[in-house]
Amino acid sequence: MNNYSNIPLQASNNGADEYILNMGPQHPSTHGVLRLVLKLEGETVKDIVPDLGYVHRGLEKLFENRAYGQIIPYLDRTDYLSAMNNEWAYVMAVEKLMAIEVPQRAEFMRVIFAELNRIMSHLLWYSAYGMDVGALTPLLYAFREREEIIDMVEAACGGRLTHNYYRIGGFRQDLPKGFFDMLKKFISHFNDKVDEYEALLINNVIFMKRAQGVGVLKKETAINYGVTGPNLRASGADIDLRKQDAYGVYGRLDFKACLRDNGDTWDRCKARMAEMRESLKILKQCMDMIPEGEVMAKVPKIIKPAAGEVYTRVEGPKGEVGVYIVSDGTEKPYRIKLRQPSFSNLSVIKEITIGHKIADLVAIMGSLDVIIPEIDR
Amino acid sequence: MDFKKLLWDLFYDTGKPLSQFYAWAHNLWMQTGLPGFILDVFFQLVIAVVIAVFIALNAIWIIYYERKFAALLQIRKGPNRVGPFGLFQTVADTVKMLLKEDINPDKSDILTFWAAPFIIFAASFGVFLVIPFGNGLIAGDVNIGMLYVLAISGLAVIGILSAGFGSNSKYSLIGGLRSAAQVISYEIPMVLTVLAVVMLAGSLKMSDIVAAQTGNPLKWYFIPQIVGLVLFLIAGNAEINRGPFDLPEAESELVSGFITEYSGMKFAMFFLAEYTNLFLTSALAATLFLGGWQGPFLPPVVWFMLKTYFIVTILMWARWTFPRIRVDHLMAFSWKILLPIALLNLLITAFLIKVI
Amino acid sequence: MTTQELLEKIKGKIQIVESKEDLGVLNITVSKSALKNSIASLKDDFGFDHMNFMTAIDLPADSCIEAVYRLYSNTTKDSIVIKVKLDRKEPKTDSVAGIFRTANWHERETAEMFGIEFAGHPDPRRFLLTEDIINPLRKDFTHPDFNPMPKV
Amino acid sequence: MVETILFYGFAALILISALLMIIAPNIYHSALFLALCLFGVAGIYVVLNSYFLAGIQVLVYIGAVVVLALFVINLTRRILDVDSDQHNEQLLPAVIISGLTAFLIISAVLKTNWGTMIAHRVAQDNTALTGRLLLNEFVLPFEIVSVLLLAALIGAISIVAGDKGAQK
Repeated sequence: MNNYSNIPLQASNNGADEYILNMGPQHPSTHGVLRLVLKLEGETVKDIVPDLGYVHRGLEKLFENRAYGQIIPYLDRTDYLSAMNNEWAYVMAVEKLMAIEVPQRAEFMRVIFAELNRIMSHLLWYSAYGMDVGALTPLLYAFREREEIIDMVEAACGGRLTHNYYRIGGFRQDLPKGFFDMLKKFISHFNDKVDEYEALLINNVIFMKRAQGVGVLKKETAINYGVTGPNLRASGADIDLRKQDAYGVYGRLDFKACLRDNGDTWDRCKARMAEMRESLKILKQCMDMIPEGEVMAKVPKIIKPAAGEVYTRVEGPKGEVGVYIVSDGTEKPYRIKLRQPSFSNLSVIKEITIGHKIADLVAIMGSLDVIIPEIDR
Repeated sequence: MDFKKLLWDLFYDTGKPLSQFYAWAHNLWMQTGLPGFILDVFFQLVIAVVIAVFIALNAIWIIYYERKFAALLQIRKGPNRVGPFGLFQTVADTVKMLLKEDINPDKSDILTFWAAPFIIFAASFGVFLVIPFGNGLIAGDVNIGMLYVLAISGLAVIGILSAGFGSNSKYSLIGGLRSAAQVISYEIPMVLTVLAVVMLAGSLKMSDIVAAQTGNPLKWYFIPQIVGLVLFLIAGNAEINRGPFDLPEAESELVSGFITEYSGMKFAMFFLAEYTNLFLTSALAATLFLGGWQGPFLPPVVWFMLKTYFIVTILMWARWTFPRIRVDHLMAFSWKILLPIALLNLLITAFLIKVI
Repeated sequence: MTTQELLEKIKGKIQIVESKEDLGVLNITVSKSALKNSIASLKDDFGFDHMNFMTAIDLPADSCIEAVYRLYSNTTKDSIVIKVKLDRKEPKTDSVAGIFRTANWHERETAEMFGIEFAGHPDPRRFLLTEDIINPLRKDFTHPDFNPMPKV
Repeated sequence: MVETILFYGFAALILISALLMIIAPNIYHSALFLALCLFGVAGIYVVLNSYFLAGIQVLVYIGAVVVLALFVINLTRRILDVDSDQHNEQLLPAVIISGLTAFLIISAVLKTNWGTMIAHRVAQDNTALTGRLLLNEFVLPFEIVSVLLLAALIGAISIVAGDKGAQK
């Protein structure tokens, strides 16, 4: 059945070579339940309309009926690949609203887990991206290292995917014994593994031919569309919230934003690869600098921020993860808006895929690294 | 009769005892006064059954081998539950396939939808006629051997296009068209490389090509035709639609290409054909470039299998390492790179044959 | 730049109905008619090139819906919040999707969640929800299938 | 004996599939039956010991011509319209042309003196013979035909390329 009633796409009837292709919601390469309706001429994409909302859970409405402390686990389920970054954005907002000072040790721990999450997310992106472009082996290679990180996180908080570890004012519990040994072991060999990933997929001639010059995202377009994160930096914009806002203790750490020039698919891949290496550097520094001490600030039992509104954001693996809280002085938030990177990152897809082939569409989609629960929330 | 000699002949000079047996049976048959062709038809049926059984067993083994090999490359274990070392995994999968519901999609074109898997399978089945498994172990040594291979294996395109058409699905259609374009494009460099070998051997007949390479490994054609071997492997890999040339069934783009709508036994037929084609391409490469069944000490059949599986392994290695090539690059690669090299290779070969 | 300085700077170009400072960020309220121009001016004249998000807040007590736009300047690292009060019965405002293209999707989501009509929106279709859920983020939203948890 | 059976078998295959090709309502089915028909012709060649011709028949006519036809059908038909109408309005010209063609063929058949044209039994391995004939005795026509085909090829490419240039 041609049930495209709500999709403003029409194949022209005079030529027989234009047709509508429904890609998704169940499709191997749409990363979740995203539906793309494509207008194709041969294999060339003429128009593209994303159809969203298949996993919408009404999180923002749910938040209005939860106490502040109860909201953290829900945030793990938006971008489930970098749960801690979402938690951080949220707890930072509440802390800012209540003017809570977080202990130094907790600040460093937050950086450590945020960076571990970043590597985790990029590793999963790498493996999924390998599948997108038809290479099946990268998946297993990346999962080998991802498993190590997950083991570390599991040792710290007990959760492997949805962590629920950050608390308003610090952390649920201190790091376990032996955590830094695991971290040290991971740091010692991970750089070589990134080389291996690059050799296996990113620097492969077939892949380079497919990726270079494809899906070019200009800097101005990217900013106008609100694209953030590695996607934006691959276009040459020197915008990294860890530098711009210097939240947490990022101001004291030495790292650089990983910029690329062209903004094509290949640059987005390279940017992520470089970012993993930078994250490793940050982890190394944190390991040396982390002080002993408390991990939880003095926080009242019932969290009741004063009336007001606040917006905080962190640099997640995919871009700007923001939480906007409007408080009315009660123990439940009046309104919470989640600003998540995939939402804006996906909106640019129409701009950069038209005129490319279906194979490129898949490659571009993958390189944007969108995750659907973030968009649907 | 000397039993030991018979055994030796069976292993090393298979053609002789087989032809003796045939002559004996023929004589016996003639005494009954019935027309001779009935016996021939009977023998041909026996050969067909033997080949069919071989295809099935080989496919079961080759799938298991591929899964284990992929597991080796991917640092994992692969199938290890059903039977010792997971050896019966493919058997279990096949049984599952047989028992699964065979779905005809709504508005599918029944004739083409049903014909497609059979055409594809028949094409790969037919090629077995001229594969020289050993000394004299060849079902029909027709004098147009290589031409026959190319002609019959080209029929698979009709099956693929029919699968794309009959499924009444856009993914299938795109997959079918992609596949047909790909197979036609890569057939040309493939024919040209094969032609160079045929020129060297001076015959299209498979047994002649094998015989021309002699038992001495230095005389095998992979030395004068190393370019040809590489071209043949690339073009052959593209012809059988396996990674990195698996665009017709590109999972991430077209779900499963022309196989998308198939299920149950028809799906299994596609798989069977795919792995049979993999074996055939490797067998042809072994025959054309690696001296076929020839080799010291071991029986010819063993040599043939070793060489074939060596090529199979190379193709699998490529599949599990490389990302998928893009469709327009694929075409450009065939027409702009492979074809000129193949032509040049052919020219140089012809020149050398005339000069030397 | 402090919020005061920022306020002084933009005052000339933008008609501000009301302004306040909230945790170090300047909050300005503009009138409905001036919204589009204000945002265009902030983008072109003051370098606010990044729109973080756009959403709305339902305020039944004041019987209005506040549309909230948050802009950020990548060069000066300033943030600014622009608010516009809309009538709750018939919320309608201009779309800024022509200025910030990221607003396209944000506005579609907001329109669906709060029932705001964005005049001049390039693609005013429903976005995330099915047809039967109307204005879910309004405070008085109820759904026939919704059964509240029993009080323990 | 065997040859006779095979001959009649293949002849029946050719005729039946040709008939089916004409009356099939679906153009794709027609093309498939055409392939079957051409396959039957290849079978006849095999019966006549012309293996090379049979191979070429399969390779060129089925492997290339029919595949091209199928390709074109796949590309040009409306994607989801399964049956395309094969009846057209040009009944009269069609009848005239096919009538003329039939007249030509039938008159050719009638005029040929079949009795004196018993085929010579060609050598078993006539592949090499064919090759030698083509490149010695008939080298000139062979080359002319290949030049003609090359010209057609270049012409086709230039038509397609020119079309693309005009679009841009």
